[in-house]
Amino acid sequence: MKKVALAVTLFIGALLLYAAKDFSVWGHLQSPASASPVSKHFIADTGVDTEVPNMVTAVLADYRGFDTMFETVVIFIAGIAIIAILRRTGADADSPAIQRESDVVAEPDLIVTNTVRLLIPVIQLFAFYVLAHGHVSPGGGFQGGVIMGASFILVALAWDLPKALDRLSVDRAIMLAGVGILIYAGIGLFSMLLGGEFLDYAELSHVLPVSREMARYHAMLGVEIGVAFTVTTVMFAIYANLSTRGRLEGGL
Amino acid sequence: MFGEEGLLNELLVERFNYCVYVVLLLIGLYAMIAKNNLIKKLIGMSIFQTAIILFYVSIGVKEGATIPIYLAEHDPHGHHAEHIVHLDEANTIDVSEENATPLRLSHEQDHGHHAPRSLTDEETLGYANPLPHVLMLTAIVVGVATLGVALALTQRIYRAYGTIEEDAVLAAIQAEDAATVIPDVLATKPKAKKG
Amino acid sequence: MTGLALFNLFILVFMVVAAVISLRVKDLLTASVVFGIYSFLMCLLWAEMGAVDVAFTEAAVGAGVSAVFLVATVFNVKRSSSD
Amino acid sequence: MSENSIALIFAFPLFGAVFCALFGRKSPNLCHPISVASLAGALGAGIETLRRVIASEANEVSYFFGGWNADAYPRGVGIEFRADYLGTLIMLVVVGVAFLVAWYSKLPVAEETPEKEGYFYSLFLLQVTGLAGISLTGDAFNLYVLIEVAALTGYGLIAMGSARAAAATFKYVILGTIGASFYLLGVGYLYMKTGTLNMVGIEQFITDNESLADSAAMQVAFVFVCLGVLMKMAFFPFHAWLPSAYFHAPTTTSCLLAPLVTKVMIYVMIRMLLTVFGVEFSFKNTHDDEGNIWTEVLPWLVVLAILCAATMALAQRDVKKMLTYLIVAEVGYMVGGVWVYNYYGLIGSIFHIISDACMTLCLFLGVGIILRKRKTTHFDGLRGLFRKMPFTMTGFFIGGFSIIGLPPTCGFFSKWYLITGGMLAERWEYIVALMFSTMVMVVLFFRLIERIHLAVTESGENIGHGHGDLALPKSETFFDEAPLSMLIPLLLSAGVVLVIGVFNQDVVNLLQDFLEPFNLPKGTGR
Repeated sequence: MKKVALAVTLFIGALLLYAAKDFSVWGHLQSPASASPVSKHFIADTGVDTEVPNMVTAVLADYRGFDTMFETVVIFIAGIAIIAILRRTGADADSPAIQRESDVVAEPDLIVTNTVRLLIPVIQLFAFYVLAHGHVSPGGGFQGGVIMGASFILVALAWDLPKALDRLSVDRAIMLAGVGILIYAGIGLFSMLLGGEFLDYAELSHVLPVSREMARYHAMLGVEIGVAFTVTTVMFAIYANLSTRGRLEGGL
Repeated sequence: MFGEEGLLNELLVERFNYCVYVVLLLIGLYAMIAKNNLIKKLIGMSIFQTAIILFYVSIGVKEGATIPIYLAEHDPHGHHAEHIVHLDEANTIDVSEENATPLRLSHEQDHGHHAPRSLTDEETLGYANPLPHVLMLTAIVVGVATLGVALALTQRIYRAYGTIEEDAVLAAIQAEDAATVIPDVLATKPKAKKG
Repeated sequence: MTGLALFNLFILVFMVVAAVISLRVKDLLTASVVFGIYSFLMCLLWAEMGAVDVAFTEAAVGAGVSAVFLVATVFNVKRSSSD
Repeated sequence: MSENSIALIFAFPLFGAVFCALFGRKSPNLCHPISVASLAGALGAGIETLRRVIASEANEVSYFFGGWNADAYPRGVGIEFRADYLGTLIMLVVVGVAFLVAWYSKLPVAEETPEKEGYFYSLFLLQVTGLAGISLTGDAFNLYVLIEVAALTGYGLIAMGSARAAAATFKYVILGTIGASFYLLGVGYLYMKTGTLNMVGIEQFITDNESLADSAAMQVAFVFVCLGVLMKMAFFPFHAWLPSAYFHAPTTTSCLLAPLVTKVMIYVMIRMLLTVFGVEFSFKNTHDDEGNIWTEVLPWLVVLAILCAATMALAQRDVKKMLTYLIVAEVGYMVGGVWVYNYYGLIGSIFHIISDACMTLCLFLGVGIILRKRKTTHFDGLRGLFRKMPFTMTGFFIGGFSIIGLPPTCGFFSKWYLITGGMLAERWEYIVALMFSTMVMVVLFFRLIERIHLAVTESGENIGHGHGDLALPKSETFFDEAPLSMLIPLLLSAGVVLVIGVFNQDVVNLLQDFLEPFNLPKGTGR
């Protein structure tokens, strides 16, 4: 196997280096990728089309919003697939070969829990900030969602999983993840029903008291919230399942 | 395009990022194929994917460009709104004059009705290309999703076979296959019918 | 060589080193943590290259959540690896 | 609403999947009706799309998500979905197959994956969303995202079964990720050289800049895209994951994945070759007079693939496992049909995607019923099945005859075009391989017929009444047909196999309209 792997690796490496001589110079301003009408349009007209200062957010949530919808769906799929793979049904018990040390039932450490108690509000506040401020600065629904999810994971790490599950059970997490997608796709569908194409947020200006551009701006915030819902809950659900081999009890 | 000795120089100095991306990609690929431990394979997989992301981000780099967020003077909601004169409701903007007299404040400026304008070609050169960044956000997400599912599979395999070494898992599977008896689903014993 | 290019070079070299270490070391927990370091270096590099959003995401996902997932799995399976 | 039919193809299964996940825990009985209904809606939207494509002047309909029209904005700013005859037909096959499988799935899902119905149907519908998206998307990166959607749902659907399935899936994850990442890398190189991700835009750029044909990066992009797609479709050296993954997967999963996943990836290859890189670049890009390395080498690989897979299929003693190897062989057929580089070969290849999806569906639905009745698909478990389940077995054998290539079925016509293409291109080795594997399939299915009708054991021992009499004992021949919810989809799929066979000319006409502009060689290719 090692020899096969080495041969494959060397072959691929040779191909990649062969192509490297054809690359445009590092950071060249007129390379086809940088000078193409598409990326020029993104840089020049994002402000006009959507009024969002952060071009990445605008491209992510509006121009290529369909991609991002499926990106959210991918996260959702990961959550569902992991639960489906790890959830135990009647017959499949652990292999006798596993001699896992009986679950360490350690008392939560005083210093750790108190520090975490102080940290979590800050983390969650920051998550909201990242989510809401994604139009103007780096960030957005996905990053905010991951940070939010991390705060739940932190609870599970500092105390134990049941304490975190009290706040957000796995079933509820998957439900909320579904709600996140419903928000995203729902905004898309709603703008379709208003007469545009799927995800054509500009049509929302028929129901919102704003211009077409600002309708895009606000709808983007809406879909980012949807993304954040899905990501937060799925990240936590994945952690909850992975850390306990699907039993959802005990700590790490 | 480049001389004989220029190639190495070019590869190592001007395209060092490209070279490192190739190296990381190969490290990841090798680990995915050759490593025996399932978790090592997955770490290799993540390295492999991040290498590709590094490549994409490298495409988006522009010499001397800033990050793809509008500077204050281009910001659709920023203070540029103050130095654009609204000639009429159709938002005609004299771009050539804007640089010459950047601070022509207009008194009837309404902050709710400012006009974001399209950037000139010259100005677009100042921002990095946002498209590869967007693509790679998606790719990172796909990467973590794949990693999560693969880790769940690893745990499932461990639960059933008690090991995460590939050869041991294969051996366990072969032993299981050898032990499987094909059940004769027909209740009747055919031989007995014969006489 | 400008300071930025030197910084770049520094990170690139360390990244390769981190990648190799995380794949060579036999203790999977160490491997996971070194993988987190690798991701963090990668995120620094991207931030330096102007891809702030990507860097932010990688910091949250690669160095944060991915590493936690790996650690969580390692705790639930064998900690040592044969290679 | 008609102008949004393309979006509805996705909206139906997407929302269906979310609802399945929402209600699956509380009321698992809702999931099956939701899936069937949403797929029926998608099928309706798909048929409407086909109608619009036929009615349109350019034989294609574009749909721009987010309203980023190509008229008002540069093409490629938003994400475009493009329905031409090729994509629309494949999409219809995907949605149609999924609809039949969803109908069929009520009992097997409840029995094989209890307590997980909600998750199962959710993944099932998202898989359909991904595959249907792949067949319509006009954006190279969006294609990657959708490939990953399909792949991740596939991992979940397969691994939901036994631990063996999980072990097989792990291999699939590794190979699938390498394949998808290679594709992504190829798209990266394409983007670097052309500056756009829109398929039309890329093709335009390549035709406008002839120097690109000699560019190393473009060639490497081509290699990586092809390599990635070949890996995803389980082409011969990369097929290791397929047989065991599909064999151990839950019944419904293998019924859905086996007919669709590999075929859709072949569609992706055709799409990339014809409408992204362009015929000129893909087939004629030669630096010397020797001809393109791909058109020279790949047909030989195809021959190897078909021969190996057919031989492996011959060695199996289990129907389901045998069918999984036949899939690998069929992949070889279709890849070969593309790479012999001939008009008829391509028609055959595309037509074979359609007919192979239908007949594989038919066979796997049949096998699913056998598995449910007999708890095994080993040859020994098949004895006397025809008397017990005459309708099931008839449906199953219609699929079998089609895969052999007997005339009234669609398999005959697609194979006919493949062979014509091979002959006109003078790729005799390909034809020999096709003939060989046809022979193997004849042997396999007649062996099955023997097992099912007569009282012989696997080793050929007579266990009937006496030496001359191979009839089964009475106790083994009572009528015991499959439940209607499983039988009707099977018979419908068998009907589709026959209908496509009878009306093959209509399908071929559509494909001819699609392929005509590409100026493929209609005579000898070398």
